[in-house]
Amino acid sequence: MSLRETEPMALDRADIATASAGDAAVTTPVVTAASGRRFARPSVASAAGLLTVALVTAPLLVLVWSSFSVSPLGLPFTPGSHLAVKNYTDVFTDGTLVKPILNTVFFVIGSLAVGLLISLGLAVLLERTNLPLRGLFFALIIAPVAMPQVVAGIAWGLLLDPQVGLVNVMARWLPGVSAPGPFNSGSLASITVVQGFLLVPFSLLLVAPVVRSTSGALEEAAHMTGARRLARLREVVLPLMAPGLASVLIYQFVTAAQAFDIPAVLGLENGTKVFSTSIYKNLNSSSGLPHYGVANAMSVLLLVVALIPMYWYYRMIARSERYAVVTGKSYRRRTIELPGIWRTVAFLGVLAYVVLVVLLPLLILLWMSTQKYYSTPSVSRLGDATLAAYRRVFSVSTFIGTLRNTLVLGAVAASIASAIAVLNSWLLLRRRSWLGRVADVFAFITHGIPGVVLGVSLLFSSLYLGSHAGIHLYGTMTLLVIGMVIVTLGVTTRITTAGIGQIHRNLEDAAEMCGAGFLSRIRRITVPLAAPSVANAWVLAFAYALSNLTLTVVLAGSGNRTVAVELYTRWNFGDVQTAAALGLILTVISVTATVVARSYAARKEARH
Amino acid sequence: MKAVRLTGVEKTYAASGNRQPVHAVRGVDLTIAAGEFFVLLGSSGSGKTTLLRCIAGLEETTGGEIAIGETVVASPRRTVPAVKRNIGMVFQDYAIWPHMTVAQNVEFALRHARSGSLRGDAARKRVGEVLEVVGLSAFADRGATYLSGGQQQRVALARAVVATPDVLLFDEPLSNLDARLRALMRTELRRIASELGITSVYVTHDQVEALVMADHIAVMKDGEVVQVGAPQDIYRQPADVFVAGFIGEANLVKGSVADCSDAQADGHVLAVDTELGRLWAVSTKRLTQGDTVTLVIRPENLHLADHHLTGASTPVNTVGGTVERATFAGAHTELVLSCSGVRLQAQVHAFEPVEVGGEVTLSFGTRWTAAIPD
Amino acid sequence: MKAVRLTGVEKTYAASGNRQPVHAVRGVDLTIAAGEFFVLLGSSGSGKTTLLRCIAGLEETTGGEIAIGETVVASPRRTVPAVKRNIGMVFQDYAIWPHMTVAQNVEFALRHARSGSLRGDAARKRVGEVLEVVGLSAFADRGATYLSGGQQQRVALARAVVATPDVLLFDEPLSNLDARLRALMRTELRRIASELGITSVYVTHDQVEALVMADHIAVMKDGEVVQVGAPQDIYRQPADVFVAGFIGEANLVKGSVADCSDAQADGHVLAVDTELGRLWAVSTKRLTQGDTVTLVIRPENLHLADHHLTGASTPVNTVGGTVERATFAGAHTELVLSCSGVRLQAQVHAFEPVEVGGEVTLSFGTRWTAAIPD
Amino acid sequence: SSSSTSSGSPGGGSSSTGVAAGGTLQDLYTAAKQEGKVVVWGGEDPQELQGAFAEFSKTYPGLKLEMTAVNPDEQASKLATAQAAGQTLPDIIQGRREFMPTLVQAKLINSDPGWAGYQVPSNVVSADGGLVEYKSVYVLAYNTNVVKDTSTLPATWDDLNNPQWKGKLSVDPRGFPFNVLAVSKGASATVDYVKSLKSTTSPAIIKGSTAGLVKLAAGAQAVRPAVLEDVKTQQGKGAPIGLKVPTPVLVQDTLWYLTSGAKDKAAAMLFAIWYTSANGGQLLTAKQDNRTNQLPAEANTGTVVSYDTADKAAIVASVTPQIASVLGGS
Ligand SMILES: Nc1ncnc2c1ncn2[C@@H]1O[C@H](COP(=O)(O)OP(=O)(O)OP(=O)(O)O)[C@@H](O)[C@H]1O
Ligand SMILES: Nc1ncnc2c1ncn2[C@@H]1O[C@H](COP(=O)(O)OP(=O)(O)OP(=O)(O)O)[C@@H](O)[C@H]1O
Ligand SMILES: [Mg+2]
Ligand SMILES: [Mg+2]
Repeated sequence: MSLRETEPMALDRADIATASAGDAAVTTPVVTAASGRRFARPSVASAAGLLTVALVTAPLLVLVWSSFSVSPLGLPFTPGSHLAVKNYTDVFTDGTLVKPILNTVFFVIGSLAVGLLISLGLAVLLERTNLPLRGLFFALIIAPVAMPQVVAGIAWGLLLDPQVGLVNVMARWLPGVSAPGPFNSGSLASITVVQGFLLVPFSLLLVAPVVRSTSGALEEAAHMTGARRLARLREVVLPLMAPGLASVLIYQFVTAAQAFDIPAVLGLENGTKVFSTSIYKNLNSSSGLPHYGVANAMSVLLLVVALIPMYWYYRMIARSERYAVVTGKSYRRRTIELPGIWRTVAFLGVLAYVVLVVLLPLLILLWMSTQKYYSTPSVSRLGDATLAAYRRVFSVSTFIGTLRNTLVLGAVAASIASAIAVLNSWLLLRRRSWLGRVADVFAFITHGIPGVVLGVSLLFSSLYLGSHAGIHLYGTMTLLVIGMVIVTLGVTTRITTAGIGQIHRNLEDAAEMCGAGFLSRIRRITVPLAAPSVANAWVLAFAYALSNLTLTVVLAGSGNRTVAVELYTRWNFGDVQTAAALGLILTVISVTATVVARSYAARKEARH
Repeated sequence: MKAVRLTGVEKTYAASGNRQPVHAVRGVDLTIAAGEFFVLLGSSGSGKTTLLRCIAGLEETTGGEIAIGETVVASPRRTVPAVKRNIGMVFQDYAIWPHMTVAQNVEFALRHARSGSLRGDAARKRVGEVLEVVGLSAFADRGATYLSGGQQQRVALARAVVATPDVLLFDEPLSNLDARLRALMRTELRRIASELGITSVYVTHDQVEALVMADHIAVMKDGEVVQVGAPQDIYRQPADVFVAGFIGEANLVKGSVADCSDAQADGHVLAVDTELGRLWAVSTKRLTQGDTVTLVIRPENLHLADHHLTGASTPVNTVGGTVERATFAGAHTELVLSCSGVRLQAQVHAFEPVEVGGEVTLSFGTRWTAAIPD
Repeated sequence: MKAVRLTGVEKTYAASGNRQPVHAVRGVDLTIAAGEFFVLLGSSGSGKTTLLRCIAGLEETTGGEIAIGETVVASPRRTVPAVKRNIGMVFQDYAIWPHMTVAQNVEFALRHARSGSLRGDAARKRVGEVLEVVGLSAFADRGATYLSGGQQQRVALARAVVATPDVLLFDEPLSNLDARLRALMRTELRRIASELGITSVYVTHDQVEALVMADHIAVMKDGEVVQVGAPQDIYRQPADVFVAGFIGEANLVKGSVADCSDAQADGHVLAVDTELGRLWAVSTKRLTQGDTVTLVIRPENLHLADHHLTGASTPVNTVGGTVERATFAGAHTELVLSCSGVRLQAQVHAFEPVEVGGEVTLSFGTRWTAAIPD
Repeated sequence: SSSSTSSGSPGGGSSSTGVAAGGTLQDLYTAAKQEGKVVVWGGEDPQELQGAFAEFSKTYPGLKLEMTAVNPDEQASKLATAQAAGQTLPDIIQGRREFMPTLVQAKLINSDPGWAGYQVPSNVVSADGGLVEYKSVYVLAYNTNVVKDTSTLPATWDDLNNPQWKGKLSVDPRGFPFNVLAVSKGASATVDYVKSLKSTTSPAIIKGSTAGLVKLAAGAQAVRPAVLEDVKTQQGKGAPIGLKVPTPVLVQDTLWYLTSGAKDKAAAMLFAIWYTSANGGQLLTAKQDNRTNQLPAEANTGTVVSYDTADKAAIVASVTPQIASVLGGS
């Protein structure tokens, strides 16, 4: 009897082995541990991983240490300080925290819902339909990434003020609506929605690739079964995008949980407090001395809460990569042809969003910067517009130096962060070493530490280094660069990991077989191929470094003034006009950088 | 089980950016009989997938008409969307939904079937039956990603047929599998399609796959159908040099007609003068003296002269040559020979004693030598 | 051009998570002679790629020793990293860098060559030469993505050989190409490898590819080498049932030895009693009466009885049977026959007049029937 | 920006290393030149401080200024932070009295640098060792478009607690100026007052003088307590803001303090003395920021309340967090 009959089974078994081999080989990161599999140990990448860990560990240690430190002055490291859990018991027994925590829950869930739903909708419209002007809309929608959050908060406060807010004034043109309101800038609902808006640009950047790369074939397969639109969406499309969306969700969950600027600028006015503003309260105590211990204990707790979904997040991305493998290579992106009327409706919807959410705050800034004192925008005041603030800005001899500092800070920090991110991603994806995963987690952790707290921790670290190791960083550009690198590592690593994950490993192996050393491979092969995502990472880090006020203000000394600090100072000394002008200048610089980098990235993408 | 009729089907992808419009399908007329297994064969970029997707309704035609049974599903006036056509489709990369089990994949299709959705026990029973047919009963509850390529392909098939579609479409379903599995699945797919009796349209660029599986083959080139016919007809009497070369290995020898007989069982017998001397061949058309033709001589029909030719009722061609290369290929040996300066390929049985550099005489039957008019 | 010697090479992927450790390569001993074309053949997951990557230095061995020429490149004590081994490699998906032109791809390899980097005019000249060899001179300045699969493969080859490596490795380089291009590139690759005279190790799961290209083949299974030999030897005298089935189509018939001759040119001639009656076969080993064996009868060696068997010096086996199915496959017709209840596959020339349901007598030569002791 | 109060008090006696216990300013200058520089943490607009230093250098050339901008209410924390981390401290800082007890206790501040030995007017020298840089008078700023009838404006701070201002008042969450009011009113009475004010008027809590005045000018609120000089600055730009000085007149001082281990003590003292002298820095600040260390004419409307003694400063220090927590600020 021929053995032929029994062969199918044998084959299937062999085949299953391949399926899993495929999984292991392509699926990459996170899942498989895998021993130091390669010897040509590229020490540069390991160094980057170690550097990441070190960069994050320093402020993290200070944070945790001081959360247990109790001292008469409320400061860690002072004579008379000792370790105790008092700060934590203080937090847990502080009844006034209940309301802020409940507010935070609402705020986080609400702003995530607003931010992610809008991003998802926009992503679908911009990536998958025949909507006109998609490219322009995309650039405009992500532009606010570059606006300092505090500035955005002030602009929104002025837009939504119940008495004189422009939005309210316009809303009152409708019959039956009268002052105050209808919107109240300080209400929990308002800060939630505004925070949601502020989450959109970055969410869109993260969601767009998910929406773009969901396999067309898998959707078409659902078409062919005769399933209706809703069933397809619910049972096929959304579950397929789930891992990708979940990772965005968790990332932005952390963003929202520690978001400080909007609740502080808008919420305080109405007495609406959230957890992060409560942390801030302890840092800027009215007794004049900060309660670092308590603030840090609260930050640690916040971090722990943020870390829980991170665990889930890592499992999720591991799984999503497995999904990605299955979708295969030859997919065609299905463009959803919107029927005429819906195309118009969608177009008007996106246009309205852009005008209301993107352009209005910018217009408010422009208005503030051209009026000697602020009044609600009106035609009658248009005649009083003056460019004096801009003249003033550029006439100050030190401004060019400050601007240069800022640009250098942005460029250097973005470059270093992107470089480390590329190496970290490489460690994670190619070496699959524990170091890669640890570095990835650490890079993410910085995202979970509220900016102020991180700033203070960094400050302590630098001062400590100064007094104990003779490395004087406080007040230098170097410290600011380090700070910005730390806060942007999480974002950049996410982006480069996604980008490098799409480059087949063989392309690097091929270079290795050509005798190219590790750095040559990274420089000549990996980075050029991942150029779009590296460019994205760079520009985000750049915009972030430019627009970040919290860290710059905390870490600024006389030697490292930046435009953001200048802005803060001008504002503090009542020079609203100049502060607004500076805010606008920062935004314009960042938007320009974003547009240039994205069009460069798009060109690259078109090429291969 | 319905027939599919295509009349002048066109599909042009509009120009975009600095890219010219692409005429992916140009005026295709085809009639696919109810219940048959029809293969679209063509090289990469010839428009096979596009045509198949037009039938599926995943792509909108830009001209012509497609009818399934009596229903016109695509015409300039009206297009029935894919979800409303009762068609099953198997994709090249299987397109199994990774977040469902095998059974759920199949059941999804059943639940949304155009022919009326089945649920509950009835659905479970039907899913069980179909998984039985494709031999996956044991895997019903396994996550769809934990399957081998061949198994995934069978899930895709089960999903496509579970709701008893009128037509079943395949887009290179086997091209991601390795050689042996491919051979196996070929037979499997064909068996299941026959058992179910569904009209099937199957896209491939592998000519052996086409020959082995098809009732009829349409050979496509640059968006057009260049020949339609049964496998043997296409193999033996290719319509042109392109088809001849595409459907199998072929030695092409040019020549001019010296004489042409009346039609016989195999067509017209020709005497053709070539570089190899006068050769005999058959042609479907009557040709006149002086016409230039290309002779198609398949390597497996070139025999070493002492070989006994069964069934050769017509004159036998013989040419002498030198063996330039002999490559053992298992089931046969591939020879490259030089005959009067013309390089010929031959496939001979591995036990034939051939020596590289040796002189041999080759013979090949008239019936097996097709003449294609230029 | 150096020899490659593997001694007891092991590669175990460490356990991770809830996953067992994988013993991908288990104690492989191989000697690959300088300048030869050596093929690693095995099914999916058999460890071919892993072994190849160990030779390349892309994977660290967990045991055993690899030497290239006189140099030990991998051993428990010392490992030479890939960038330091002078090895060229061609990948399954070509791995052409899409952001460079054809010439830049090749030049990159030259620039980093271990044998001393070349730059400027000298480099340009060398790149030109190599592109000439692979027939891509006209495409030097084309972006690497604007090439067809076959062309990309040739770029990959040019890149791998430009720095005159000691050894050239191929990992299923043709599996992404379509059938016709595959056949073409097979010859091309082999020609170029011969011309350059580089020791080559070639991984494939396609047995025809292996048979056609190899000087020697190592058949792998579950991380072990089960047989090494010249193509004909492996095809004719497979070491076991697995190899028999893997290296080509095979009818396997069990039986017990009734008689065994002394060694002759083809080995020992046996008389074997099977369900098909007494058959004659050859064996490399001497067997004694009563030993159970499996006979390997290749479909292409089964002939319709009136067929003349050239070179059949030993007794001829004949069996009667009924044709169950006949499938036209172009170069031949595939028959499925039922002989005394045993199902046999045969490949006959397409001009053989067979009818489904007809009775036929099949004959096959002793020399072509291998007996494998169980 | 923000700030401060009150009247001087006699300076203390002794001195510390390096600088003689007394002498002329020329002596101090001679010692300062040895030091070469002065390190300042100022709450000033850095540009203006630079301008002031340039002016200073006309009289006392050859010194260098190293300056960091630190708000007065952040001085204490930053100083403590820097000290905790072992960083070199500045020579001189700008601060307010309510923060000093802790800093003095922590030996960060020199509570008796020996101003008297250098003929500093006693009304400029504070009991806790500071030199009064400027006095801020709290006024009630109002939007002139919203409040048409100025007679409705409160004459006293108590009158502010009136339903008339419901939804029309904004206050700073950090508690001023009511913390100064506690000096005359008593701590618990003041806290009760703020509680009542909050429920009567539901004020908008806007942190920072700039943000508060911007919104006031825009008409978002009608009235807001603010320091006189900030209001004047806004008026200078043409903003529709008027001011009223309710009684009692609440005054807050902002002072220069020498740090304990000041490395450039002579230079620091010289600069502080120059800055607070009527014919030195005061000329400049009066012009630039409408502020000096003398009470302005607007303070003549009634009793002046300030916290120039340790006891009063302690009241302010203890009441501030209570008020802040009522208002929900930090
Ligand atoms: N969405 C599209 N837009 C523009 N051109 C397209 C599109 N899809 C396919 N084409 C073009 O249409 C032609 C036919 O493509 P099609 O995919 O139908 O070929 P195919 O025969 O299926 O090839 P393959 O064997 O490679 O799958 C090609 O030239 C291709 O580039
Ligand atoms: N990085 C890895 N980690 C763990 N196991 C692996 C890894 N790479 C391969 N394997 C396992 O090693 C075994 C051999 O894999 P390998 O890729 O060498 O097979 P192959 O013969 O090349 O198969 P194919 O023909 O599918 O390419 C498989 O069981 C596979 O699952
Ligand atoms: Mg196709
Ligand atoms: Mg492999």
